[in-house]
This record gives sequence, C-alpha cells and structure tokens, in this order.
Amino acid sequence: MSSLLTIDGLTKHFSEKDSLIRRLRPDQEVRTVRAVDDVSLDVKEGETLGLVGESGCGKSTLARAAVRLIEPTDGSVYFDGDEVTGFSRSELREFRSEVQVVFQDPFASLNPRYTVAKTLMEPMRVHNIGANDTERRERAASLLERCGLGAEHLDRHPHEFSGGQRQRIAIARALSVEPSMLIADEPVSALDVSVQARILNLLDELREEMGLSMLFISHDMSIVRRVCDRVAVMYLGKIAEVAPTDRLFTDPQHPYTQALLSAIPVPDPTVERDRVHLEGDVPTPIDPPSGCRFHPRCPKVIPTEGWDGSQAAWQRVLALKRRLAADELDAETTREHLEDERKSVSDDAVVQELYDEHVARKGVADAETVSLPPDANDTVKSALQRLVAGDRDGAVAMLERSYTTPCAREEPSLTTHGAGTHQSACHLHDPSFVTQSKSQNGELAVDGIASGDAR
Amino acid sequence: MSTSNYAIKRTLLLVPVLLGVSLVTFLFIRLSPSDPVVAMLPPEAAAQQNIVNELRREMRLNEPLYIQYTYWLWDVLHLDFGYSYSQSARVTSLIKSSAWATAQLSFFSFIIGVIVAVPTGVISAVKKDTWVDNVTRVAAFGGISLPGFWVAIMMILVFALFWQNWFGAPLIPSGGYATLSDGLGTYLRHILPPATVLGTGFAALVMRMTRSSMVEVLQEEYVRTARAKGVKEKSVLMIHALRNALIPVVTVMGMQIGFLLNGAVVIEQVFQWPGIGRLLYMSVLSQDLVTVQGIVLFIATVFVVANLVVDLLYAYLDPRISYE
Amino acid sequence: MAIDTKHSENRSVVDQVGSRVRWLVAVYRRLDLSAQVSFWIVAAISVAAAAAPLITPYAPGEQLAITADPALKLHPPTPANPMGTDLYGRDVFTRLVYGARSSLAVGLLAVGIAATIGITAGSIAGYVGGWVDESIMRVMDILISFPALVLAITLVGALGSETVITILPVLGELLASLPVVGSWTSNNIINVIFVIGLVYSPQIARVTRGEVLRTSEEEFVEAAENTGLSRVRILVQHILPNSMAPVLVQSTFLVATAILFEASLSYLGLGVQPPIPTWGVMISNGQGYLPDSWWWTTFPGLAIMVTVLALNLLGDGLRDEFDPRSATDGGPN
Amino acid sequence: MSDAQTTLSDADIDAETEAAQVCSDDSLLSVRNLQTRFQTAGETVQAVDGVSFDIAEGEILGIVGESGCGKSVTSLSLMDIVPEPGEVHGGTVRFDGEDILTKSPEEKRQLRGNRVSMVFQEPAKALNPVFDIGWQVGEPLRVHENLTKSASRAKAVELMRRVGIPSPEERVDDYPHEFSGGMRQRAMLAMALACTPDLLIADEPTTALDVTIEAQILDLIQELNVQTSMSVLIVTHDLGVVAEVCDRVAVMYAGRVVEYGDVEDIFANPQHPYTKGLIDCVPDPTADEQSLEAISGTVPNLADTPEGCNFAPRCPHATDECRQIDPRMRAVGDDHYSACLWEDPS
Repeated sequence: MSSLLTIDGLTKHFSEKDSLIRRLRPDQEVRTVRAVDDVSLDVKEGETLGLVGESGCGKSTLARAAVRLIEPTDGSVYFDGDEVTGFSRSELREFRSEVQVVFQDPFASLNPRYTVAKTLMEPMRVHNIGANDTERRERAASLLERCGLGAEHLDRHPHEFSGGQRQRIAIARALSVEPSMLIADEPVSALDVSVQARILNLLDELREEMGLSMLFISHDMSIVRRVCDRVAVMYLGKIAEVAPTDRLFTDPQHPYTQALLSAIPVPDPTVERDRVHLEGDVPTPIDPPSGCRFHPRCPKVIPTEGWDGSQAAWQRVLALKRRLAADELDAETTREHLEDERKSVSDDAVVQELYDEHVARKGVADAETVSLPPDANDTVKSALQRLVAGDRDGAVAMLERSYTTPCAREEPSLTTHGAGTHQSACHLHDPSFVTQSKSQNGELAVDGIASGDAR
Repeated sequence: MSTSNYAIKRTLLLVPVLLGVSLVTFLFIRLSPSDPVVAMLPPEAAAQQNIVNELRREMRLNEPLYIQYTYWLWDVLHLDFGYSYSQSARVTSLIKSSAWATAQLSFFSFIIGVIVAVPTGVISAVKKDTWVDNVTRVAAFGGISLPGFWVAIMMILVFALFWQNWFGAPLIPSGGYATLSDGLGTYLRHILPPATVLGTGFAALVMRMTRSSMVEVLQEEYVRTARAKGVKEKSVLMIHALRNALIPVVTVMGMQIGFLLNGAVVIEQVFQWPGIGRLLYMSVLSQDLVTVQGIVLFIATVFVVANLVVDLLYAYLDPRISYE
Repeated sequence: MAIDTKHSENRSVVDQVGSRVRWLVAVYRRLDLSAQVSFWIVAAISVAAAAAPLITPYAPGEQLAITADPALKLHPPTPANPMGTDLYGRDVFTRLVYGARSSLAVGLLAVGIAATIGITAGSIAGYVGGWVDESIMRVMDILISFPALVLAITLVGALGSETVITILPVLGELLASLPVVGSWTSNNIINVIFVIGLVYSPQIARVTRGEVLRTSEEEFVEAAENTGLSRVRILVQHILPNSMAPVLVQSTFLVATAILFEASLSYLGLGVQPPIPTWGVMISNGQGYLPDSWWWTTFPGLAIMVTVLALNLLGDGLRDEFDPRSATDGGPN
Repeated sequence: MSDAQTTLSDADIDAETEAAQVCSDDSLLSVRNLQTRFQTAGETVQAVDGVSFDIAEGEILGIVGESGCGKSVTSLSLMDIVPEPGEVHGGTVRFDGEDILTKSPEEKRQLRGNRVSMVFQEPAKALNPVFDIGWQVGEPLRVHENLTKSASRAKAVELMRRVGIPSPEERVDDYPHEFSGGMRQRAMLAMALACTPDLLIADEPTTALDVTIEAQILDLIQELNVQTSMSVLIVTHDLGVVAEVCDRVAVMYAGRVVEYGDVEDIFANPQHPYTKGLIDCVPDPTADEQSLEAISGTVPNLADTPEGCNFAPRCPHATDECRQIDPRMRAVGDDHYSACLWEDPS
C-alpha cells in the first residue's frame, strides 16, 4: 500500500495574542503554544488512520494544518506525491476536492441559511462538477439518498433536522466533490450513542464502497478501535505511539497509551480492571515539560540511579520538586493555615505539614499514602526546611542534585517494536535507558514495558 | 497578566486614542471650508485686522500643518486652549467654571438614575414576564423615547408656570443656577429638575441593561449551584447573581456618561444652566471655533478617561478579565 | 425548452418572494403584543408621512390667518384645526404630518449611511484582522470618543451654511434623485443626515465586527474554506448573512435614536432649517408662547414620543426574536 | 413473534402500582411516581413521567439514558430545583422517611447542600466566576452550620485537600478560571462534601472531562462513597460509567424508567428492548471485531408521546398490543424490573 497523505515534521505553534504594549514590557514574554510539534505520520491508500488523544493534545490542529485550513509553522505535507505545503492558491483549491473534512458539530458545521441543496451544490460549483444546476441538483439528491436521507429533504434548512441527520448532510457535502480522502474530526462525539452507531456504520459503508482513505480523529478509544486500521496516539503535540489497531489495544507499549486504555469505562460490570492511575491534569501546550512530555504524569517514570523506594514514592519526590521549582509551595500560607486550625506553627510543624501534603498525601481520599526510603526522606525534609527558612532556590537545587529522572533530560524518539508497524516514543524502549534502570531495580523491569518488547 | 499590568496596558491604550481625538478636533476646525481665522473669530472680531493678524500669528498659519498641530498640542498639554473672543475670556477659565456646573448636574442625574434603575431592573428580571415586568418595560422605553428638551419644557410649564397660576408661587424655578451657598432648598429646587430630566433616559437604559443582564445570569448554572447548596433565595439573587449581573451594567453606565453629556447640551439650554453644554452651544452659535475646539477636546477627554475608569472597575469586578 | 427554464426561474423568484413574505408574517406573529402594536403605529406614521397631501387639506406653509380667517392665529384646537394653529396661522396638525416626513427621512437615511459605513468597516475589520482591524477600530474608537450630540453640533456648526453636497457631490446627486428628499439638497437637513450617519457608524461597525468575528469561528465557515470557496465569497455568502440579525435589530433602535437626535438638533436651531417643517423646530418656536398656546409645543412632543417609543418597542420585540442567546433557553434536560 | 413471548397478566398496571413494586420503605431515598413538566405557551413537555426508584444507604445508583430522556430533570426534581418553566407536579420523594416535596421552601433549602448535595456536568459553568474557590467551597458551612468566614475558609482548605487538590492553602484564594477542568470538578466535590451529606447527586459529573481525568473523578467518588458511606446518585449517558461505579441502575427512556435493578444482572441479562439496543450500540473498548447494532428511529417528542409503549415506534419487536397498552415496570427477577409487556420480547 502506498502512502496517500504524508506528514513530515509538521509543526504548528500559535503565538499568544501579541501586541505592541506587551512587547514594551520586559517582564512579559510572548508565550508560544506548541500545539503540534514535529509530527510525522502517513495515511496509506484505502486505510483509516485513527488519531486519538485528550483535549488540547493537538489532534485537530494537526489535521487542519495538514490540509492547510490553518498554515503550518514548519514541516511539509505530501498528498499523492505533491507537496501540499508548497501549493499555490489555485493548486490548493484543486486539492480541496481531494481531501474533505467532516466536522465535529453538525449543529455548527452547516450554514443555517443554506438549504440542503445549496449546501451540497456549492462545492460542486466551485469545482465545476456537473454541467449545470439541474444536473448538480440531481447529483445532490442521489448523494443525499446515499447518505440515508431523501431527495424531498433538498429544500429544507438545517434546523429542520436532528443531529444525526445533519451529520449525514455534512458527510454528503464532503462527498459531493468526489474526494479520495476524508478527514473526520470527532464526527460522532456530539451525538447520542444510538445515533453514533448509525453514522459510524454509514462512514464504514461509504469508505468501502468508494475506496476512501480516512484520517479519523477521536478522543474515544472504543470508537477508534471499531473504525480504524491503524491508530496514532497523541500527547501534548507529539505522537506517543503508532500501531495497527489490534496491536495497540492488546499490546500497548507507551505508558500513556496503557493509562488511556485502562481509563476507559468498560460497559461490562463484571470486568474488574487494574486501573493505571494518572496523576495530575493534562498540562497545557504552553511551556510543555522538558524531555518526554509525559514524564510528569507517567506512572513508569524512570527513577534516578540507586533509587530503592517504590515507583509511587519516586513520583511524589519528582512532583514535590516540580512544585517547588514552579513556586507553588508557600511556607507562610501553610503556617497561617496551621494557625487557623490552632495547631503548632513551629518550623518543624510546617515542614511536617508540607511533607504530609505533598509527599505522603495524607487525608486525600483517592491517593495512597506512601513512605520514602530513609535517605530520600531525610533529603526531602531538609529541602523543605530550606524552603521554610526562605531559601527556595536552595531547596530546589538540593532535590535537583539527588533526584532527577532521565525522562526529563531528553526527548524520546520513536522506536520500533516487532514487525516494524508498531512504534512508540518512550525511553523505556531505548536500550541505553533500560539497561541503566534495570541494573538497579529489578522490580521496574517486570513492571516496565520491556516485557512486551520483542527482544 | 495581573490586574496592575492590565491597568497599565489599558492606560497606555489611552494615549493613541487621545492623540487621535486631539488630531480630529484640530483638523475639523483647520480644514473647515472657510478661512480658519475668519471662521474662528466672531464676526465683530474678524472685522478687526489686528485681531486677525494676532490670531494668524498665534496659530502659526504660515507653518506646515503638522507644525501647527504640534504647537497647538503643546499649548493644550499646558491647559491653554486659547482665547475666546466672543466671551472675552481665556477658554480654560470658561471651561473650568462651566464644567463644575455640569459635573454637579451629572452627579445628581447619575445618582437618581442608579437609585431608581438597579433595583427596578432586578425586580423586573426576577418577575420576568409578569405584569410588573411589562409595566417597567414600557416605562423604561418611555424614558428612552422621551425627547428630553420637551419634557424639560413641560416640566417648567406645569411646575413653574401652571403651578404659579394655581398656587401663587412656582414649585420650581423656570431655570437658572444656584449654589449650595444659596441654601440647600434653593439649591435642590434648581438642580433637581434638570437632573431628573437628564437622569430619566440614563435610568431607563441602565434599568433595561440590569434587567437583561440579570435575566441572563439567573439562567447560569452557578445560580443553580447556589440553590443546590441551600443558599437563601435572597442571597442567591443579591450575592451570586447580582454580583455577576452588574459587570455589564457598569460598562453601560460608563458609556452612558456620553449620554449624560449629550443631554446636558440640550437640557442646560432649556433650564439656562450655565454648564459646559450651554457654553458649547453658545460658542457654536457665535461661531467661536477656538472655544468650540477647546470644549470638544475637553469633553472627549473626560469621556475617554471615564471609560478608562469603568474598564478598570470592570477588571476589578470580573477576575477573569485581566487574563484575556 | 429555453422558455420553460426561464418560466421556472420566474416561478422560483415568485416562490422566493412568497417565502420571504411568509417568513415576515411568521416573524410578526411571534412578536409580543407591544411590538405588534408598535409595528402598526410605525406603519401608520409612515403611510401618513408619505400620503401627507391626502390627509390634510392645507399645505404645510399655508398661513390660514391670511388665506382663511384672520382669527386663526394661535387658535386653540377646533374640528377644522384639530391641533390648533401657530403664531403664523399655520395648521399644527398639517405641520405635524409633514414633520413626520423629515423625521422619518432623517432617521432612515442617517441610519442607512451609518449602516453602509459601519457594516463595510466592521466586516472588513473583523474578517481581515491584523493591522487593518487595528487601524479601522482605532479610528472608530476616536469617533466614538466624542459624545454624539457634541460631535454633531460641532460638525454642523463647522459646516455652517455650506451643505455636505458641495463637499461630496456624488452622494448629493444620489440623494437628489430620491423622492421628497430630492428637493432638500440645499437645506441644512442634508448636513444633519450625514452628520448623524457619521456619528452612529462606529456603533454599527462595532456590532458588525463582533458578529463577524463570532461567525468566522463557526464550523460552517471552516467547512466553506474546506470546499475551496474564495475568501470574499465566504464573507459575502456565509459570514455576513449570519451576522446581520443583531445589526438589523440595532438599526431599528438607531432609527429611533436618530429621530430624537434630529429633534434635539432642530430644537437648538442647528438642525433642519425652515421652510421644511420639523417637530423639533415646532417645539422650539412654540416654547415662547407657553403656557397659553400649549398645543403648539405639546403635540409635536407627543408625536416624537409616540414614534420613537413605537420604534424602540418594535426593536425590542425583534431583539427577542433574533437574539441567539435568548433563543437557546434551556428546555428540559 | 416467537411462541416464547407471553403477555403478563398484570400488564395493565399504573404508575402507583409500579411505585409500590419498585420501592421499599426503609431506603434512604425513595422516589415514587415523580412527575415533572415544562409548560410553555404552546405545549406541555412531560419531561419526567412517573418515575420511581430507591437508593439505599451507602449505595451508588446510576440513572442512564440518552439526551432528552429526562434523567437530568429527574435529578433536579429530587431537590425541587428544576429551572423555570419546569415544575414538579406529582409524586413523592421520601428522604430519610419524610417527603421532601411537601416540605416548605425553607425546609427544602435546609436539606440542600447539607444532607443532600449536588455536583453538575460542567464545573466551568457551575462555579461562580467572580468568587474565589475558598469562598464557594466554604459557603455551605456558612449557610448550614453558621461558620464564620475564616473558619469556613480553614475548613475549605481541609476539604480541598481531601479531594486531592494540591497545595490547597494557596489555591483556596484562586478563582475558578485559574483551575483546570479536573480541579474544578474536585472543587465542586469538596463543596458538596462540606456538610457531610447523606446523599450526593452527581449529574453527568465526568461528561465534560477527559478520559484520564474522568477516571480520577470516578475513583474519587467511589472512594468517598466507601469512606463516608454516603449514597450516590449518578446521572450519566455512558453505560461504561454505570458499569464501572454503580451498584444498581435505572435505564430511562422518554421520561420513564424502563428497566431498573442490579447492574450486573441488567448488563448480563437486559430485559427491555431499549436497554438491549443501548448495550448493543455502545462499542466495547476491550472487544475486537464488533458490529454495532443501531436503534432505528428517533426519540419521541415528550410533548406528544405515542399511544401505548413509548419505545414501540422504534422497537424491532413491537406488536399491536405494544401500540395500545402503556407498560409499567414489574419484577422480572430478583431486584430486576422491566417495563416491557413481554417476558421475552426477542
């Protein structure tokens, strides 16, 4: 199978609203949202490639940049051998008849003032399909029928239809220019489940019948599993893992994919799953974390050499360090709070309180209480003492010296598993990192993903 | 961006706008169809060649336009708006005394407006689509639709002229200015009638805005959250809802300062109130364009600064705004 | 065959007009009672203004004290002169009806000018964005920094006895070709129309820009880009038609405001000049003859109030109908 | 129709009988024949049309259904906070032995946020944007327990810590827009927990959240349920959420509960054709090849429901009886009720 759409090193950065006055002020940097960062992917002819990830991971931006609905910052895109990123205005217009987008919200993606006929005939007119309006109208009618509606709907307006029917009209519009590829951006996420199934079935039939290739964007792993041949998982503007669908679901290699899969609620009460608990929120793509972008939330983040505590404890130490560095801990507020509670406000009490809050996580309903290995315990406490003494930088430096993860140091590159169609970007699959961590922590290797690796 | 940064940014934005305002003010006198000097002077002064020459020199009419503007701006920045030949006084001192009269008037109308409008708006929103709401709605639109000068005339007709016929003495004077030193009663009898007329339209607009803002806020989910928390209905309305509803109302109030100034031009004329609006009107009538220029620039600056204050107040009321 | 197609096209035009009318009737039916009543009031005033000569036997400048009865000076209302006569023996009712012409013409034409400037500037600013947006909106900011009436009397004052037509001959000719208005070209009323139009254009520009920005974010615009439609067509066919409802609603309010505005200007003697009758001038002239000749000032004031109130209530009804936010009130679930 | 299909003798029962069958007297919350309608100028929408169910102490009940089925309105009706123009116009809601609906507004208010609290779908909208988090989390304590401002703030810090908001001492002064989606929902939960309620009503608590955050919030709700033995009512459209966290479930369709009972039983052995259809059209992330069966047709208009069974027009097994008789739930197993005329409609 040859590749139809090739995305090579595509990057899209948005600048936050920039203005003269902002520039006049030295303390304000223009922050860049790194929505898509150096992504390479390809969609093969006749294939459906799924693109999954949580909100804000850049999947929609990637798709829009790939077809130049927004202009990419860097990288190139090829369609059928031609470089889309180099297209002139008129070439781009021609290209629009090759790749069509089905949008997420059928209530927003149809012009409320257009009748169905007008909606369907406008793209045909732009691309000179059909000799005259009579012919185009006939084509529109047959497209509509193909998508499960009737010719009698041609003269109606979108508000007369239900969500599912509107999505059918949107699909018919996409097909009206006889494209060879569809980009479906969350095409069913705005619909009820019973309607979802019908739209997915329709897309399936059309794809088979017309030999369409498809880039299917979704946040819903269950739907992706049903629809796609291959799946790419995105996290914060980067591809974490790409694999044929069955491989991805049965043998996920990236810790993020594993967490994502384990988080989906399964509609079967008898299944008791071992859920991978992901700490924290999805960070914003402004100032993404260094190294592997997933490392602050990663349940398998590689410990420093000689770490002999549990993985959970290791994560707490890293989290404490991060919060210290981001100046999220304030000893004085904690002291005030202790005072409110009429507890001791000595420095030791404040240190203990901070320790309980950020390391042990005592009293938090959904977190386990961990204990650190003795030496780590001492270091962490003395770092907190420094913070209480007013030396935040010293506290950060102290933790930085003893506790850093290799995951934060450099970006992982995609490594191949098995037959070559399965790739993931995780340091655990990088031989140099794995030997390093395996040597001092046997538990990790078992727990780690290395077990599934073809070695 | 912190609130103080927002304030700085917003204040800096003022500079280009004020420059533009001054440029427009400068240009529409200089570019008026007739000879600017003749146009600027009242006819009796224009006839005197020495005055014309003096003005020509003062305005540096032989220099290029941008030089003229620079000199003019420089004077304006030193609060020197030139000399009024029709009133034989410095424009700055004319503005100073009449602005104080208008400020008192606006203050009273503002207070009257707010006291009436905000509570009525809230009640109207809470009783949406009942007769209370309908009555206040028509009343509000009546307030917006009344020609202020006509109401002023009718007010004088009834409370001054007719009243005198009926009871021997007028309830209100038929116009004129009084200060607090004339006694509180006299002062109020003079200032309340024009302030009420001015405040009517203002109150009507604020009331409509309060109502629609409140209606919208009452449909918000956080109001439901407050009810679900068991907050007393009075607190739901007066704390959770009103605090949010007031945010757009404050903006509208800021914009309506312009409304008050508009009204002042006409109402001051009817009530013979020696304010800035009347000064402007007299200057326009006597073709005293130097004075007109000064007043217009002054009014526009007041208006722009007032909107700045409102914007900053807005940022204070709405914690989200500074993060835009 | 060719005739057939043409016939069907004609039919479709008729259908389109029919569906427009049906739509308007449907909109009218959904209006609340006060807006419906207001609609008929506005309609009645418009018809009276247009058909003024059929409604009253007198001419607006006719001095009845000379042509009919010398007693008809400052005469109180009688069946023949239902609103009395003024100092010159002119019929107040007649002048009121002809005054409606100037009020409505000023209101509609001024808002027409404001809409032309405002919609053009606002949609370009909103759609093109960047420095174009910045510069257009800064200019609008500056214009809006002057209280409208202050700006207007200054401009009218600065223009003096010259009319805009000497400065803008093309527009003047355009106006001269209109009925009624055509005969006004040498009158100050033209200045009033232009000044009010200019003063209100930033308001329409702001609303238009906001709506265009909002609509541009809609997915159907992205979908239109995806079909390869040109940017101009996207603006004209997709964005503008979906942005106009709030602009139209606002225009209704602005017509009302412009009428009030003209009355104020005319009252101050800076607006419409004689011999064209206007309500503002009538009030101003009659003011000196209070309290005895109360009819001379009272009726024009009521006329302004009723007209403006009806327009405002109609605008409010239309806003309820077209405001997307109140249309999406949460129903069950 | 297969021979196995038999009509039940007591098919023609009414809503009261259904309530009597479904509800017991000793549960924490017992909803019987609840009716809520929305009256507008033109029409009356019967959003909740005689709903009955129970929640026992410490139990998690799920209400599941598609949009427009009346599940959210049901949850709002329980505390009588249905927005205008909606009104609860029938039925009883017995909480701890007393009918909430007949109480005075003041008594209802004292229950809300105190013994029964709620969290909503969109934490971004459900939190008031102009007050800080501490003020809002502490508010139920000021309202119901007369705590002072500073005391409620201190308590808010503890509550926020409990629901896993890091550095609560600092974040207590933040405004909602400074919180991420997951943190906002945690703050909502902290607020709901303030007065240690007996019942938590969660209306689509995770719909607006990403899947990894959804997992966190569901875990948290489950943990809180275990630790405080607080009963939970979860309203959701996601069968996965129901399967994951609920002990029992009520499936709603067009303003009615059509199937009700033990979760495992209902998923393993769904009795109502709608429940079957719903289960069949949800893709299972753990299954490989699957073809989804879609339910044909559309949800009926609640202002004008069909004669007979509401689901009959979309039901593949509907008979003439289905189009005439309006079925009500009756027991089809141990703690398993279904509102289908037929014992085995397939």
